[in-house]
Amino acid sequence: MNLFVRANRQSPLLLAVVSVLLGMLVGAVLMVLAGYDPVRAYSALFRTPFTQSFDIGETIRTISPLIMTGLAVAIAFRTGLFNIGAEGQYIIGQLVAIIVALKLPLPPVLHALVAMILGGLAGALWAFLPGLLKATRGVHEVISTIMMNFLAFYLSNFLVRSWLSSGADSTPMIPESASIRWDVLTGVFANSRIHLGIFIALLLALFMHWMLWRTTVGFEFRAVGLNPHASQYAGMSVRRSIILSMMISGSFAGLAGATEMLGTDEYLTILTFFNGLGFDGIAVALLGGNTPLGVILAAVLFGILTYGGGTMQFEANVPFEVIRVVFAAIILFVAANVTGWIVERFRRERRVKADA
Amino acid sequence: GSGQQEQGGQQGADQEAFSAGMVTDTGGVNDESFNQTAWEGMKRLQKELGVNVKYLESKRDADYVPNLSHFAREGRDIIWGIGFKFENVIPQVAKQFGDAKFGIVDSNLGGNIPPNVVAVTFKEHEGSFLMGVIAGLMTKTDKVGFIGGISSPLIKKFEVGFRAGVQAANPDAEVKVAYAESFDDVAKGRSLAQNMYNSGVDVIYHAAGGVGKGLFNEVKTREKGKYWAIGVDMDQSSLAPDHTLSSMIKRVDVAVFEVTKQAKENQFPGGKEVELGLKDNGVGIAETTSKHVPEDVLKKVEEFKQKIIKGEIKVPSTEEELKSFK
Amino acid sequence: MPDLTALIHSAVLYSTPLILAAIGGLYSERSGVVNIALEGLMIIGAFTAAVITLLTGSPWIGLAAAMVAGVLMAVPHAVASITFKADQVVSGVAINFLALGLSVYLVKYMYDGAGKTPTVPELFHQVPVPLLSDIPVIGPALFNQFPTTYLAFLVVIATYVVLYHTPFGMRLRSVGEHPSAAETAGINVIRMRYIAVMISGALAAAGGAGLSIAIGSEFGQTTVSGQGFISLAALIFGKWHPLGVLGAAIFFGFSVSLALIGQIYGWTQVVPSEVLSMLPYVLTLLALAGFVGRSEAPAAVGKPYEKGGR
Amino acid sequence: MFVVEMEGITKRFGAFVANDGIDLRVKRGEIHALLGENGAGKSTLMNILFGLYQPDEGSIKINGKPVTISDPNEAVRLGIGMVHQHFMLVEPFTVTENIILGKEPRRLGFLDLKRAEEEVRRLSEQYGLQVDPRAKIRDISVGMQQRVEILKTLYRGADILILDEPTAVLTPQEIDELIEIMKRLVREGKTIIFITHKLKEIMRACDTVTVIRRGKMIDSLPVSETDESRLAALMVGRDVSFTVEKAPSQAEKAVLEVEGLVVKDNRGLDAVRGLDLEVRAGEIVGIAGVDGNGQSELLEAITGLRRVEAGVVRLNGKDVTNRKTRDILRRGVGHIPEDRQKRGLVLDFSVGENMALITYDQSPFARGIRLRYPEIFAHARRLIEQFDVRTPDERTAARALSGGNQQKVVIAREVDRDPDLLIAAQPTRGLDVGAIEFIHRRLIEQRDKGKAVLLISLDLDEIMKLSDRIAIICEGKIVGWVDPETVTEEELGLMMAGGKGEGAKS
Ligand SMILES: Nc1ncnc2c1ncn2[C@@H]1O[C@H](COP(=O)(O)OP(=O)(O)OP(=O)(O)O)[C@@H](O)[C@H]1O
Ligand SMILES: Nc1ncnc2c1ncn2[C@@H]1O[C@H](COP(=O)(O)OP(=O)(O)OP(=O)(O)O)[C@@H](O)[C@H]1O
Ligand SMILES: [Mg+2]
Ligand SMILES: [Mg+2]
Repeated sequence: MNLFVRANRQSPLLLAVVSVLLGMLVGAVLMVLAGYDPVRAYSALFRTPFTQSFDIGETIRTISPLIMTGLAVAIAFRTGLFNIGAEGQYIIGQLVAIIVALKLPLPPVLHALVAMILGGLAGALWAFLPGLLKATRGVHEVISTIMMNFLAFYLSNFLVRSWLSSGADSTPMIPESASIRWDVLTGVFANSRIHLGIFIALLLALFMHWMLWRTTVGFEFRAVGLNPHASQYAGMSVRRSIILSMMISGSFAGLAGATEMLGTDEYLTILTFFNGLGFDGIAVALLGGNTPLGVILAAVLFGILTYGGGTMQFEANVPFEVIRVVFAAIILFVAANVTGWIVERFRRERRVKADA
Repeated sequence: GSGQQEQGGQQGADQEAFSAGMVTDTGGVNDESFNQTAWEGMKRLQKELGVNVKYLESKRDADYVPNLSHFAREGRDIIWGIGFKFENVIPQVAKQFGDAKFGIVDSNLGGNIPPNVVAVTFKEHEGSFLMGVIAGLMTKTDKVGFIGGISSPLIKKFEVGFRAGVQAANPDAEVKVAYAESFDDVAKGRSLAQNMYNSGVDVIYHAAGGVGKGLFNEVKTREKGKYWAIGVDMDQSSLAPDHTLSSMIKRVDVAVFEVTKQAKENQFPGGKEVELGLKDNGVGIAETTSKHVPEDVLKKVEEFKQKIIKGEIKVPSTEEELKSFK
Repeated sequence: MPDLTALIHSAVLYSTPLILAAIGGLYSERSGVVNIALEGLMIIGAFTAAVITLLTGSPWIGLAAAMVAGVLMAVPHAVASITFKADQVVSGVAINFLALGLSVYLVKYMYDGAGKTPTVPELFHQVPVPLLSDIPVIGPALFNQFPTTYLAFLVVIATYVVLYHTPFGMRLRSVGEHPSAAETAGINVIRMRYIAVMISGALAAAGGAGLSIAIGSEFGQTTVSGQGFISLAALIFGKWHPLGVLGAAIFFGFSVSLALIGQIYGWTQVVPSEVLSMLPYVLTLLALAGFVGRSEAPAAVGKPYEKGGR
Repeated sequence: MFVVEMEGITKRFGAFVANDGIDLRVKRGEIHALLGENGAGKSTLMNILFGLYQPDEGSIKINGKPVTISDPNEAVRLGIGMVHQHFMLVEPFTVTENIILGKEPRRLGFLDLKRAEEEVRRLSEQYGLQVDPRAKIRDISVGMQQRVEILKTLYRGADILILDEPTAVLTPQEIDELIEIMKRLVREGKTIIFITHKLKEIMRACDTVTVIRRGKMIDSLPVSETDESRLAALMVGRDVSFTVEKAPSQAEKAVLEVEGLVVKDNRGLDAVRGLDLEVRAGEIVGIAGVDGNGQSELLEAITGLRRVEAGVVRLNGKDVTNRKTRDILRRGVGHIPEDRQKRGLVLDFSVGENMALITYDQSPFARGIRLRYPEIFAHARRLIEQFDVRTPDERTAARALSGGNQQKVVIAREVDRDPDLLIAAQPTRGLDVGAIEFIHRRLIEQRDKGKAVLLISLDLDEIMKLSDRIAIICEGKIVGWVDPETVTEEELGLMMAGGKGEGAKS
């Protein structure tokens, strides 16, 4: 883990820019080989998310849950935990949000707020068990969170079918009172489904920054993540940190699910498979070097690629999947620290020599 | 080259030709199921009526709205959302783009259909009933099976109709029902099929998307003339030509074709639910059925079909209705 | 009650791809390289097997090609995480993206925009092993299976032998436990890790091939759908030991089968099928919490090796 | 005549010159000592000889022939074997497996473990090493592990053996045995390069000594022509005092009382078996013992890091058995853990953060849950000054500091909390003379302030120099108390070994 923290520390901007360019080059080569026109493809890709206010709105909407799941994964990483379970926590977040929205009549604003908070708490709860198992039984969080993903999936389908839907394959729409769309925003962005989730995502990023670097809890998380032995010797409770960090991570993913439910989808269907936001969150977190700002930037990049990729497919006939290849290549280039060897040369000259 | 190049008309086609757009659900256009069938209908529109057609695939559920909006802003005359998953987004988008016409397949929007939307549904239970009749009459062991994908009210319609058909044709036969809780996991489909056959079942009907592939892969390896599969949505006999009794066909292509044609002729049935059953040729039996199903059985099936069309038999579509059936 | 032969048969059928992929992961992780990329390697295997079988009409060629493709797909993971010392988790996640993107991209390119390949007509079939398949109960369960299943059994046995009874295996383990010790004993740590990661590519891809040309008959973006992650879980559950991994994968396959087959015997009258489907995951969690507990990873796993590092 | 000739060897790490034009000549059949302070460049030089590093300048001749040693394989081919300072043993492997690794006997392509075991047994007998070929490394003592390392080189047919600080972890008896083994090896025609900074051992065992200071070769001379104080002066570059001055202890009331303590180790076996111990205010109690006799478990039990199965731990009269670590530390226990990099520091944290690693959530470093970095760094600046920590600033990562300065960070943190009981485990392991003197002075200072100090060290010199009383630990019990003024190293060693010969232990 230290490695990419370190990798991102040394000249992160240069590395990011070079990696993005190289990644796009890989994509272009792939397109040329298959006989597509990369110039047209990329211009479609990068033009759409920015030109029309509707598309800007939708791009932002695409970005906001990515920020949240990205932060979720990042915060766990900081404590040395690999939360593959953001996917399941996301599902539980949206499930509980819709339950509150449909089954708990509350006045506007309060309704949305309660649905969101309970969705976040549900995500935290879903992450609590893997945290507890890790802390008390040493069960590897990778296995337990994978299992929890599937449990969330089936639970959601069961409840939608048996309790939340009215004979159809999806729940009714949530009432207006639980929606987190905001007329002003919707208006500005030409009826796109942009919603307050983006602000929540940014708030969470701020919160994460504050918590990690400005509070004693964050101090513990980071210490435990970097060296659990020393943390224990210093009297910190490694178990508590593991459980707490998993729960905060889960609550972020749960909030992602809740805000998507209350803002974007506004209803829940029977799931046919994972929608992948949790897994995408892993990539976003890693590309963002597990820092809040890095996660935001990575989510923006990923969101633009994802949303613009749709138009690219439409206008240049290039299969959308090339976007995944581009993104994978970017991650690989960043992880392998392509610019590192240049930087390394300069660094060697400046190596700290304290004594002497 | 990709599928889209042939359709010409790269840019928005609001001028001369009548234009139609189709948004797939996450299954994609070549799902060997309703998206693909719908696209067949679109292609026929292009060929026979010169309609400018185009499709957009959705990567995840959140893509439906942007994809539909995309076509609407392009000024396409009618825009289809294929699959029940569109049931909540179609009304939203339809409201936003009041001038465009929309169609949705597989959902009646809970009865609240906006004036610029047509909702097409199918009486899958009716088609499944006939599959049940075939299965009930063809089984030698008096045991038949049903494999469902993810439990949902829609898939339940298939199951219930099938069970009713079996019951009507062969009251002694037992129906074993299992759900894979997946539409993708072939291994589960294969396990289920294997175990059903091993437990004495000799005919299995599925409504399980990709999981159904497991059924065909399994039946193919078994003794010919003894073990049978029944396909769904489109004629699936090519998957196991010697082992497929029949397929319950959902004529999404017919629906898309007919409704679009109506729209072109300014007879768009906006605000209405178009429910297509046996009577409307919206669901039916695959033509290849005669290959393995003997004449007398086919005659029986035809009899039931006529009774359903005439309304003499009302095929149940839920567990409750099944209880009171006959 | 479902009969035991059927249950075991189905469990083995279901777990075959998991076994192959997890054993693949075992090679990589025993050498000290984390392999989150199993999912992607399975995807590339499933893809290549389907396409090549469609082209050549031979599932054997399809399987071989899949394994070659798996090796090739593992190379970027090896280069990034071994040579460039990238974080192994990051690199693995990237491979998963790469494999899914590349394979579906190619499918769409090759098959006219289709999201999946056409149905493969020439599949592997279940073939009984003479004599062995006549053993009561377990004979038909274990020895009337796909060639990929026999491959999986062989791979488990071979891996056990290789790991504990050959110089190569001992070196591999030493590299994952204490790379500097291995280096001073004259073992080329970097090369061992490359080899191990490439073996893991071949085996995981073979597992993926099982999904597209044995059990299933096509490749689409949902063909693998998470089985690589389950394999990873089986690897950890099985404590990085070939027999443990075999047990873990079969345990998982067994509980999946129980949940499926139970339905045929009317269990859904009592339990909704979604809840029944939770069984394998709940059982795994219980097993981990109850009996298995802490698993000790190879000591050097996840750490990039620096020659002469301190 | 010379088996090894290294000439003008220079090795740089970045801008840092670890070896600066070093010459080394080793005669056949001698035991050649390589002497130098920590970080002088001894290991680096030997790693070059063993092919792990390539020199930036200089040349090597083996048996008079110029060679290029590109990797350890090449070194082995030239008959060079190395026992590393940090053992290169694979813990879950058996003795045999470790020895044959990389050069395995085969039958039909498979490992021939039977033949390997026989070979190991034969070699072991030939050189009187007495190891059990089937034991797992993690189950045998450090001394035994070292013999495995030696066997590894012999198995590969080494004629030139490099032993890098082999005695640092051994009891006096084990050291004697090792020296015996070395002499036997030389008799059998081997040549040995022996790295150490223990002058006594050089005087006892070696024929020639080469002294290295700060990467440069200072001198090379026959042992018979020198003495300990001259060597010390050569090594450090100034005269060194060998004694620590301290006033007699003014021990008062008991600060730490341990009664009937039983603790299990990681494998669930009893590591501490009914141990009694008392440390009083104003004294330093040293615990002497062979590594792995329950020392670590004892400390962990006292500090709440490991469950106490039976018995009591009292601090200032209050029962703290099985309390949380934090609680115990807050009640006035300071702990300098034995492995600073693993247990004492978060290497990627800044020096400042490390200095607040225990007190970060207390005033003035935190208000509520809010951290106050300015206070943390101000505090760190004060300690850096006070403890003479050589670091660019308080924001530098602890990782970038030298070992000695890393240890100073830990000590500053613990001493600054002014604990009633200060536990120091291996406080000077791997440090150079200057740093050692500094740390010793600090420990005595604490004692003189009326604090209790519990010292655990494998370095008997250190124990004897600092302690007011010495407790000997063996197999999880205190088997005796001795007075450092009167006891001899030999007596101590015997008690540490529990009367049993080392060979019997496995
Ligand atoms: N791989 C490396 N990278 C950077 N610096 C190194 C490396 N290896 C050694 N050094 C530095 O070179 C110097 C010499 O180290 P070396 O290990 O040779 O010392 P030594 O004489 O063996 O000391 P000790 O008695 O502690 O073993 C030290 O200052 C050390 O920090
Ligand atoms: N990873 C590193 N990054 C930067 N500098 C390093 C690193 N490792 C060692 N150094 C530098 O190399 C020098 C030698 O380190 P080393 O730990 O070997 O010191 P030393 O000579 O043994 O001193 P001490 O007696 O204090 O242990 C130090 O000045 C240290 O700052
Ligand atoms: Mg050294
Ligand atoms: Mg040092």
